[in-house]
Amino acid sequence: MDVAISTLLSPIILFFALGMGAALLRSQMSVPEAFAKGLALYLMMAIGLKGGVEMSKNPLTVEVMLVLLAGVVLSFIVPAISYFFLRVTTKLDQTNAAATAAHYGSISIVTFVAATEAVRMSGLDSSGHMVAVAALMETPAIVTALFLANRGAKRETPVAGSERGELIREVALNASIVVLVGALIIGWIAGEEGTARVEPFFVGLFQGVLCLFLLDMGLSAGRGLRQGWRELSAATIGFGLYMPLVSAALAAIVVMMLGMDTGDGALLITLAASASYIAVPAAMRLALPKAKPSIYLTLSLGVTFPFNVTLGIPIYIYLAGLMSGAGG
Amino acid sequence: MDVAISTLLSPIILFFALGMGAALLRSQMSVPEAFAKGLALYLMMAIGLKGGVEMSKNPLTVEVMLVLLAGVVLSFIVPAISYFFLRVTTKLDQTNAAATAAHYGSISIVTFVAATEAVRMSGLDSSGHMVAVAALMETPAIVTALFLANRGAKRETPVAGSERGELIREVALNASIVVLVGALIIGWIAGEEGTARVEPFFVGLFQGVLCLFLLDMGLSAGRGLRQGWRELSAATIGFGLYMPLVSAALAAIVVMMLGMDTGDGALLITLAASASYIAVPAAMRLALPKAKPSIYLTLSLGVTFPFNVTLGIPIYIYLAGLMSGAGG
Amino acid sequence: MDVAISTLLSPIILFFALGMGAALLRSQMSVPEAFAKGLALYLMMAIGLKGGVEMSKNPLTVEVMLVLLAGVVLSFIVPAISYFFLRVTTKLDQTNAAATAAHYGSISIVTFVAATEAVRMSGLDSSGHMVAVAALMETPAIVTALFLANRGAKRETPVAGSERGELIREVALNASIVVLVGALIIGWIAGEEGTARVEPFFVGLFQGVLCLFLLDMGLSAGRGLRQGWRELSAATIGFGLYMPLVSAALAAIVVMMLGMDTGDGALLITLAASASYIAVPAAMRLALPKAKPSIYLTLSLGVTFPFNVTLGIPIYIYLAGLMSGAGG
Amino acid sequence: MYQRKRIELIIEKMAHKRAGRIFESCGMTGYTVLPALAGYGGGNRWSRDTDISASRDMVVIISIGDVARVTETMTQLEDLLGEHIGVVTVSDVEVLRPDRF
Amino acid sequence: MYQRKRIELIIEKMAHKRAGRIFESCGMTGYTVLPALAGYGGGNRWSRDTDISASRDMVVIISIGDVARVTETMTQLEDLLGEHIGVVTVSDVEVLRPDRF
Amino acid sequence: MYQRKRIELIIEKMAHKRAGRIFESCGMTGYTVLPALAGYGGGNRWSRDTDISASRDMVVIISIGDVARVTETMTQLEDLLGEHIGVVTVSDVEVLRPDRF
Ligand SMILES: Nc1ncnc2c1ncn2[C@@H]1O[C@H](COP(=O)(O)O)[C@@H](O)[C@H]1O
Ligand SMILES: Nc1ncnc2c1ncn2[C@@H]1O[C@H](COP(=O)(O)O)[C@@H](O)[C@H]1O
Ligand SMILES: Nc1ncnc2c1ncn2[C@@H]1O[C@H](COP(=O)(O)O)[C@@H](O)[C@H]1O
Ligand code: NA
Ligand code: NA
Ligand code: NA
Repeated sequence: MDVAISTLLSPIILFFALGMGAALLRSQMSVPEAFAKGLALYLMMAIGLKGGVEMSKNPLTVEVMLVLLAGVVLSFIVPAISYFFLRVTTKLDQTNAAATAAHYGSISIVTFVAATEAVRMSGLDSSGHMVAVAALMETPAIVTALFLANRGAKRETPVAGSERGELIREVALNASIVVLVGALIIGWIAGEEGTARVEPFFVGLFQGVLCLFLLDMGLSAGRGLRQGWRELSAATIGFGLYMPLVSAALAAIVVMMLGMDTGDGALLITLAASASYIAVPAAMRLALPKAKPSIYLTLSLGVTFPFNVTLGIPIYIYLAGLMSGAGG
Repeated sequence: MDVAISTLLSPIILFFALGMGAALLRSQMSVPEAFAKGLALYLMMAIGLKGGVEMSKNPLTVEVMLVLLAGVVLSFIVPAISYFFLRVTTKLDQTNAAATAAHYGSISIVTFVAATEAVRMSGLDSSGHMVAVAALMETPAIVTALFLANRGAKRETPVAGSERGELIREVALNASIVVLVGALIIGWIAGEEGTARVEPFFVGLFQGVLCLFLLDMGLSAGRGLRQGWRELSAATIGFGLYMPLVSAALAAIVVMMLGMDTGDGALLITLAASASYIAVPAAMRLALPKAKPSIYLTLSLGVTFPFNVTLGIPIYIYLAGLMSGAGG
Repeated sequence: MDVAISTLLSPIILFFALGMGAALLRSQMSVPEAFAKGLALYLMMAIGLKGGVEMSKNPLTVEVMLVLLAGVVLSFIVPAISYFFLRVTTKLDQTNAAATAAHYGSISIVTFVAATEAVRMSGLDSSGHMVAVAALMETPAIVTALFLANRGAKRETPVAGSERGELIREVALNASIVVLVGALIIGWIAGEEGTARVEPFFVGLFQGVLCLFLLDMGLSAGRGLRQGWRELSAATIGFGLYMPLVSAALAAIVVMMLGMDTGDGALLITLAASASYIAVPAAMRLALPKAKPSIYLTLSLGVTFPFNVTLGIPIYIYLAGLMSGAGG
Repeated sequence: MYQRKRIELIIEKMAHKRAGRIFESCGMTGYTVLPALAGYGGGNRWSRDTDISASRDMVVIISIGDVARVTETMTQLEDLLGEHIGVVTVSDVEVLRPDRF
Repeated sequence: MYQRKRIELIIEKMAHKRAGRIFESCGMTGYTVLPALAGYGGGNRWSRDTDISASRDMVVIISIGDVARVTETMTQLEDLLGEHIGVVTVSDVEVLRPDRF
Repeated sequence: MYQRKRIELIIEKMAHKRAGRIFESCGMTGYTVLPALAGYGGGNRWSRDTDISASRDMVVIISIGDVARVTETMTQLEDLLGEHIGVVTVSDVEVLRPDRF
């Protein structure tokens, strides 16, 4: 519980709260899009490099491969479960339910980072390859969601102006995957020594940049909530709160089955429980333009993200502790 | 005097001079708005955090409260004096005089930061709560100025499209107040230990980012001067040079009355003497759209700001030394 | 050769390769223009300051003056040679050949920085005044190129809307010259002690920011190549590969004649061999708007830049070693 | 194709929410706000990247609607522009889906 | 001066390449894409700087062409806009150099 | 409402000051410059965020004025556009306050 409290009072979470508060009080302040996008690039480069450097220290084992595979499988399955819950408990139509489901199957890299911090603050360790797991879990959910959205009625001809493969390119080569995986490989190749000279930038500043970025996320989340909550029924909001726990439970089983240790387990659970708010919304504009951002974004960024970074992560660490105890 | 010279030759001031020189020579270079706005956010977060951490070390005393109150009172009064001088000595009409007066009652956070540096370089100390004073002094001036601008003739119906409370929201919750006060509180809560991990970003980089920001301020000030000086009479330019001294004198009395020590006193005097160039211009576009930015901005950014960061601050430190000697 | 390999595997080059790869695979990722422009400003300030601080440690000698002069002369001459090769070996018309020639006479500051790193990694030293050489070499090439472009037919009246001196102002006071020279002078004035407080920003972060910037350069280079290569004949692409070597040979003679030491020599050779991709393209839009960016930019950024930072620099260091051995 | 009207309003960025509220209250079905980079008016030039206060930034608001609503909107914009600087124009356009406006 | 048509298409930023391909395949000689800052439609407001996902960003595409090509382009845009949100208008303009369009 | 003309000039960003000087010298009372994000012309695409040189950036300049001044401006723009790339169109618009233009 101590960890929970010190997490909640860390500057990172406090700046998120500041942004959210400012937005709810209708402050007009904003972080320019170009600047925020630059910071997001920085964060992904830093995470990737760090993971790669750590991976360069250990050989790639079968256990690691299994964790990567498990992440992919989770990302394929979670949207199906999400879609089921959404269709049964809310009034969302097929398209909106599928689009929302894609968000919950994919991951939030900032939630992942926050969990990494919390894991560290709990005195636990985590491994570099979890970054690779995060990158791999971004995309599969979109495949499942598109399948769900397009069951039954479908256009037979592609929409005017669309190009074969544009969606795959957009999704599989989006900025966050390219930068995460690219930086991971660079960190792996360059190793600790090779990256020493970029450490002051990528390691030293990381926490501070994260504060600035979370201020912006708080503003976005708060504004989304303030403008979008009217479109969300109680059942939909409820989904944003219990779905992370459902995914977490599923991931917890995986953690136990694979005998992962607590730190990595907590990260895998967090990834499963987190919902995308950058890569998937962008992909949905191309793949399911009729789905409403005011539903899926408000839910993912306004409801699930705040839940995860405050209450969720401590729960997931606790859960991972139980599971790794049980499994090992 | 040594301090004055080493202040003048510090990279911060030299980069300001570089920007101003480049603009006056009509170089086309510029700092992209989105980037400059991001840097401004960073600077305010850094100042707020630092102030908050320092405040967390000492209890809030009655003396501190009195300084906060004095700042507010100064911000209310200075615009009235400014307005009087403008109306008597220049040909500015009611609206332009009021809008300009608002700038001089409010504060410039960069001038404040430059003064903090100069105070430190003089071997003096300053307190964290001076950041709170700065935040509190931003707004009251606007109230006085609007009162002055709207005396006599006034629209009875609000302008089409305006919303009750929009101006208050804009002014009281503008980015600089939200971030300064928010970061101050975060620094206070998190304390030295809690902010240790963000220190490399918020403390280590501060001076350097300030250089980059002042390069941009120099460019803005120089361009403003080059384009706007024709609109300014000698009397108006004169106002931009003597008004800081008038405010400083007023603040100096407060410093003596409250028995403030030299460092804090110099900062309070600097705040009174400084003029806003971001928050108040924005508010004026909403509240007094007929007032001309080419007058108030040129004066505040092109005349008073350069005066303050070069000659003004050494004078204010000297003055504070006299006053705290006199008072204590 | 070891140096060559460790240069190729440094994070800086790997991030360039990542960007180039992503662009060639048609990833949609991008670095926002405002952010990239901000980083470029940072890099130039950092380079200038570093050079200035180093220059402040040594007196300005005649040898230094001669190197400055040699740089200017090289920048005047290289475009003429480039133009000759382009007209003889490719089908480019007068305007496009002249515009392209201007790029090869001018310099690439990022190539310069990469060379500085490689020089350092080879255990060699380089001097601060080489930054001044870089700044001085930016412009003269444009003069030669305009002369070449305007031989024969010429408008007698200036184009509508143009202003006397606008081109000179644009070229001689472009951002990179103003900031490089300005920061150099500031570093010189402030010295090691005066710049100590901005060191964490300008020195500590330099390598990391460079990684981010080179990721963007890779994206630009890759996209340029993918879109522009159809406009380039084999002969034109060939020019982009052999011209750097021709310029390098010319500069090598200078290095020998002036008896420069290996480190500085390698930098002068690199400057001569490098081609501009920011300052000159901008100037060409004003001076020779009919010339095609898809030719000169693709060549300079897509062909010559990658060649230089991978194979070129090790060659130039080796060449400088030969020459300084021969000369001294 | 169907006849509609297009309003183009050039106004201070700080005032664009006021304008937006007018469009919304007059029943216009939508509008789009474009940032301006620089401009000239009343003998003065401004530029976004060279004014750190950003207080001179302007935006252009485009809104498509039917004649009745556009007329109503123009009346209220006239009042707004009495206070604020800026320029408004109306022009004829053809649209594809008339029910959207 | 010569009569031409001006298409103005307001569309999601994510879909602008699709629109661009339509303009290109219908023989329009060029188009220019402007970023939007904020907007309102279907009862919802969006703003570039307050939505970290950037998924609601819109752009405005302007393209000048002759009647025949514009008509052809509009047909295909109708199909695109059946899927995507957005608004398209056509208006009359005069140009200087008729051979460019 | 009063009849005026609207000039829309799409031109290289680097050349926009030249265009601005023409508008000013021909007596146009104002103009507004909008940044473009991307575009296509002469078989080539460009995009602001993927060209580090920024040398292909374009802007759109909008200016409202009366017929006489617009005609005068167009003559000079023709000369400018002989050198520079870009496109200019003129269209009819209605304005509220005729004395402003
Ligand atoms: N005739 C015009 N055409 C286009 N934009 C204009 C015009 N007049 C003014 N503007 C814009 O409105 C701003 C303020 O103009 P003014 O109210 O004349 O100071 C200018 O900076 C321009 O951006
Ligand atoms: N017909 C057009 N409609 C709109 N914009 C155009 C048109 N033609 C050219 N442009 C713009 O002008 C730029 C240069 O075009 P060009 O001179 O054809 O190379 C393009 O990249 C577009 O941004
Ligand atoms: N009538 C309109 N005029 C101008 N822009 C519009 C209009 N309707 C919609 N838009 C733009 O298109 C976006 C999506 O609108 P909608 O499809 O109604 O949700 C809005 O946010 C606006 O940016
Ligand atoms: Na998930
Ligand atoms: Na003041
Ligand atoms: Na060169």
